[in-house]
Amino acid sequence: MSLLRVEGLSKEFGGVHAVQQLDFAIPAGQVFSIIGPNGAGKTTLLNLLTGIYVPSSGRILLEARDLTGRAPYEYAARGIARTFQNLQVFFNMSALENVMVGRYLHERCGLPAALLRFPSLARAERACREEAESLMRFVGLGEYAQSPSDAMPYGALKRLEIARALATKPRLLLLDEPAAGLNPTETLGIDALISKLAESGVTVVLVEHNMKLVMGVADRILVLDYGKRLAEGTAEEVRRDPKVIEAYLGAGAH
Amino acid sequence: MSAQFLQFLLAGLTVGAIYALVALGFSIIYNASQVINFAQGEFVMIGGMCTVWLANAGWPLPAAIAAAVLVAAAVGLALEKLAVEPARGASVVTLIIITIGASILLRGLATIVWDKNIHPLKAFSGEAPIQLGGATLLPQSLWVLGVTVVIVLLLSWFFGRTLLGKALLATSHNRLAAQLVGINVRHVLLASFGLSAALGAVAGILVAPITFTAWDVGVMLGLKGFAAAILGGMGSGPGAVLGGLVLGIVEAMGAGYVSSAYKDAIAFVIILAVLFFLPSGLLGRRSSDRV
Amino acid sequence: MKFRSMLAALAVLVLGAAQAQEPIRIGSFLAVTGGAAFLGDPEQKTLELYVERLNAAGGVLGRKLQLIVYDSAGDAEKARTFAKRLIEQDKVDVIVGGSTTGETMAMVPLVEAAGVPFISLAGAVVIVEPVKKWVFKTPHSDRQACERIFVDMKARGATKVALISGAGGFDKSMRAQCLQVAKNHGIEIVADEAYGTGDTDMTAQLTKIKNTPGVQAVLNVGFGQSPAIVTKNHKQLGISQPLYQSHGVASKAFIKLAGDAAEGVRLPAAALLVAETLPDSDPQKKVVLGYKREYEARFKSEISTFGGHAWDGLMLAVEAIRKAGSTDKAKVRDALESIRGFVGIDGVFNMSATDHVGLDISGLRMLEIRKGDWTLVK
Amino acid sequence: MSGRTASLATLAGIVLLLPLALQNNYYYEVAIQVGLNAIVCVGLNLLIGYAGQISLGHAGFFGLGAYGSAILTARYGWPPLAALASATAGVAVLAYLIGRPILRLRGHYLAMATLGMGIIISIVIATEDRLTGGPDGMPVPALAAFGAALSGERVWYWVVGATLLAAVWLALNLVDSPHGRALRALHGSEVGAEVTGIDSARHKVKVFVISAVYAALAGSLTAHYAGFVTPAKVTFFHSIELVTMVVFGGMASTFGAVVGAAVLTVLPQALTVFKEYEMVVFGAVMMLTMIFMPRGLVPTLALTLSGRRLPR
Repeated sequence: MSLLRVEGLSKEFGGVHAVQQLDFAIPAGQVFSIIGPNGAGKTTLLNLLTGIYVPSSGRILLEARDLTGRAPYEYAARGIARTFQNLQVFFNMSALENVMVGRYLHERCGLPAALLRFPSLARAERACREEAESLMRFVGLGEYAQSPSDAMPYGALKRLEIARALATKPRLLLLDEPAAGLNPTETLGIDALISKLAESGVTVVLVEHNMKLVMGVADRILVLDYGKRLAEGTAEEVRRDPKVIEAYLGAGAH
Repeated sequence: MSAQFLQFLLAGLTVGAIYALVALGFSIIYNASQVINFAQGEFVMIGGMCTVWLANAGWPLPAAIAAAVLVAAAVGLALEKLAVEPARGASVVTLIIITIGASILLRGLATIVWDKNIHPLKAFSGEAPIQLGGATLLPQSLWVLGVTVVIVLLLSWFFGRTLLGKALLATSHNRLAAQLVGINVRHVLLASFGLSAALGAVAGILVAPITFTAWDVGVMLGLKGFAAAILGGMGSGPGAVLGGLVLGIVEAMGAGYVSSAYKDAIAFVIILAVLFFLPSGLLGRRSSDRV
Repeated sequence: MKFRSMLAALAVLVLGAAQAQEPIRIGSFLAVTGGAAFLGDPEQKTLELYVERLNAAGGVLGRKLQLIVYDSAGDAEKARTFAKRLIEQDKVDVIVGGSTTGETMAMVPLVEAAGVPFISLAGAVVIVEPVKKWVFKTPHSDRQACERIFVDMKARGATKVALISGAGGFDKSMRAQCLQVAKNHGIEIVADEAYGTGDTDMTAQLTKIKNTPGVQAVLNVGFGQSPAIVTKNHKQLGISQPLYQSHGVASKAFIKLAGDAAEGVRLPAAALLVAETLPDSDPQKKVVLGYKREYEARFKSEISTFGGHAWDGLMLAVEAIRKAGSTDKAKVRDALESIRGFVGIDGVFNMSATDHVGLDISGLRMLEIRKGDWTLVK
Repeated sequence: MSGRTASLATLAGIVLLLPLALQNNYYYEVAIQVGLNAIVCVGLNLLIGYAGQISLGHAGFFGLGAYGSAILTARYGWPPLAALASATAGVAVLAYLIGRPILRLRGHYLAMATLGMGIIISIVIATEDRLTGGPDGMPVPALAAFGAALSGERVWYWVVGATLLAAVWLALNLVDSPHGRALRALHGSEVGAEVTGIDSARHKVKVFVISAVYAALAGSLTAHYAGFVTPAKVTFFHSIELVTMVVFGGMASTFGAVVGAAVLTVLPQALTVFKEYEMVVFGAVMMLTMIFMPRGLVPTLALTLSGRRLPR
């Protein structure tokens, strides 16, 4: 059964159709990739799938539960987490605190408990810190645990966002161009991390520009062009699709 | 249209035009630097006080006016050079506090250089009221309205046709891109402060014959100008003018038809109401997060 | 035994000498900056000028005067802190100050608790009604000003009055007093408009008044630049009913600001403004003329009645200290309360246990502005 | 956490030892004012410094607390503690109702809206003189607790000192909890916070209400302590003064808020020696501090002491 289903999804901005009539389903436990040339509507689609944009029409269903029109935090509460192409790190906090924020949904704590610092909260905070540390080690940032986030290199910040997203214990993790701006060695590292994520059972949606990365790890690929679906299938199917070759690979194969 | 309504409208337009000039000053600096310059009202004060001072010293009025505008512009340039530029990179709130400090400093200087008295300035063309459909209007109000129209036209020419104006606009849209195409952003910033200060001074001079001038007139006019700029949409030139006029008219109508004690409160309630429905003001750029 | 008495004598001598050298401390807090600076500024100048002159003339009780002034900027909270500073830190003997009613009222509990004689320079009647043991004041109360105005209106046959007032403490207090005493004088308030501090145009309010049927006179209560704007707007709109202002505008600056529009405006004010034209028989003539000349010679700026309030405050304090023969606070207070027939700027003071202003309405002269100058209404 | 305990202990030590340096009631008066301002600033810092939401209207909440207490006790004869509690609770409700629509605005628009809110409150207070005494203010009965009236600077010093310590303790706890992290997160990136499951609107309103309660409480205490309230402390000047204290001391530093309140409360008292140059010096001090220490006193000093370079 599919984890996420999208029906007739459209988004327009003042007459510009950024996303048009998309229908697709993301099976649980897979790496699902969305690719397309610049301006194809990839990021818009991601913003729709996380509630940042409200669709002009269509529906978004997570396991048959309709999330259309809900706020981003409600998407997160249902188990959808994401990273950003334009980093949205909390630069006013340390790296570890960034990841601890990700635990927000799972640390139920009332305002009185927070203000008076009940002993139960102190215990929960210790657990939260430990879990955040272990997540940082998982994404390969063990050395940065105590760093202020604004002193970290770009590649590390990308991993930091992944760790923060993982801290929400997502069922669906959306990665927006995790390799953009990284050098080949760093890209390989991210590649490995995504595989590791997939093995851990999280369903991953990978939005990418970097074809090599996608072809290597994706189970299924959705190709967008001008906001519309161009093709969908396995890596092999997509690679052979003449429309894809013409619109995307043909134009900028590398 | 009753004579009473017309009278309220004329009063509102005159005051509104002054608010508009102050609001334009806010917007120009904001566009170039993202700074809300809370010392904007002090330029208004400097314009008025300096003109009065020079006129009392025997200068002919036009010369006194020109000199006062230049003095205010020089203070504006100094403010940018000495206070805003060294603090570049600081947070917006920090910059706001710096300009608040500057406004206190300038007011303090005004009490020392000049005095704490309230001063009149002779109206430019007499005090004989002009009858207009049952309402009356002072010639000075015509000066206020006329000069405001001329300044708005000049500004639209400046931003639309001149290189410096276009550079200012470009910087406001995207500072980095402006820098990349070879615009000297530092000069643009400097120019914006000078221009805003001059505009504020003109407002202060125009209004002085109607409302007098003193070391602390900038406080309320600065506040109203800021309110007008926000109402119209911060950074929008037409918005600043519209915001100023709307604010002036709302105040006059509120005082005339509702309650004169609550007229300022009425104006702020309306501003709040507008912001609830149009969170970027009447003509402000609609912002959307790019993520 | 002998040694002991010698020691005692020596102690008296030393202490006495120390006492002689110890200056009399006069504390003050004034609105030297802020919206009421035109009050605080002449008040401060007056206090400084006359403390200097009193010291040049040998001081009081053989002791020098020391003046300590703080700028409260008209802020009651600051005034309270400075009052505490004067009482606790500077240990002043008497306080003369408080440009505005708000400042004054905020510190009344302090002086009452500490027992320091305090002469306020503010106008509202609440300062001295009910009588507070340690609190006195020099200006006429706003209620008296209202009464003086209404008497004059009545004499001119105007009984239907439109009121317009500002948002400041002075304005609102006097407005309330005028509304209260109007009936006693057969005056009916038919319009009651208001404007804000720093407002630049009052034509809207005045248009409403103009269109109110039956108005026979307009009274504006306020100070600062607003009354001048009201006066100009009154003329601009061609309102034919006479305009009255309060004693809050009793300085030449008002005439200068309002210009031609001030012609015909009436207001109640102290004799100071018409010092030269007072008949020689007037008991106040010598005092007010002396103050006017000294002030204007020193500061090259025109006197206002506000500085006059400070002159009265300082001189009443000095008079009380002389009468008491010491700076003992209780004695000075009692002396203040017993002052009779003291000729000051604001009038002739006759203090009593029930009246801590001691002025009657006759000290307020009704003036009319003619040809850019004050003239006494006969 | 040790950092929190240490700074709280330091502050407690200062509050305990300060009376040794206070020679007379005037010094106590200034100390009490520092404490009262600091309480407002600690709350305001939660809103501005941590959650990144500006407010130029908090003097309004301060004023409503002060006048709420004043009117309920003086006009309706309520017991002062009940008045204090009701005024504070009333402000909380009001802040909640205003907060929802107002906090949808951002940046300068939020600044304007809060400024307008504060001005509307101050106009109402100054105009409704039958209830509030108008611009000249009104007297307020002394605070009585357990049958004894609190009076005298020395008693009030301990009342305000204890309240300040409690206020700081609560604020430090909040900041170092999931709620505090949520606030700082939405300051860092609102979108980032939302997709992490944080309802930013709810959190903004929550911290707005908390900061309003801090201001109202300080307002109530000020009214009862001074025995008199005037609208001077409700004006937008005071709102701006409060924000200046927070920024001056250092945003997102609870200790900084206290230091900012202390410096800017004491400074005008110290500057009286400059006489007519007082305003000029005050303005210059403000400008120079913010130019050379844009992060505020405490964070800059902390960084310098820990030997780290200032990131710019």
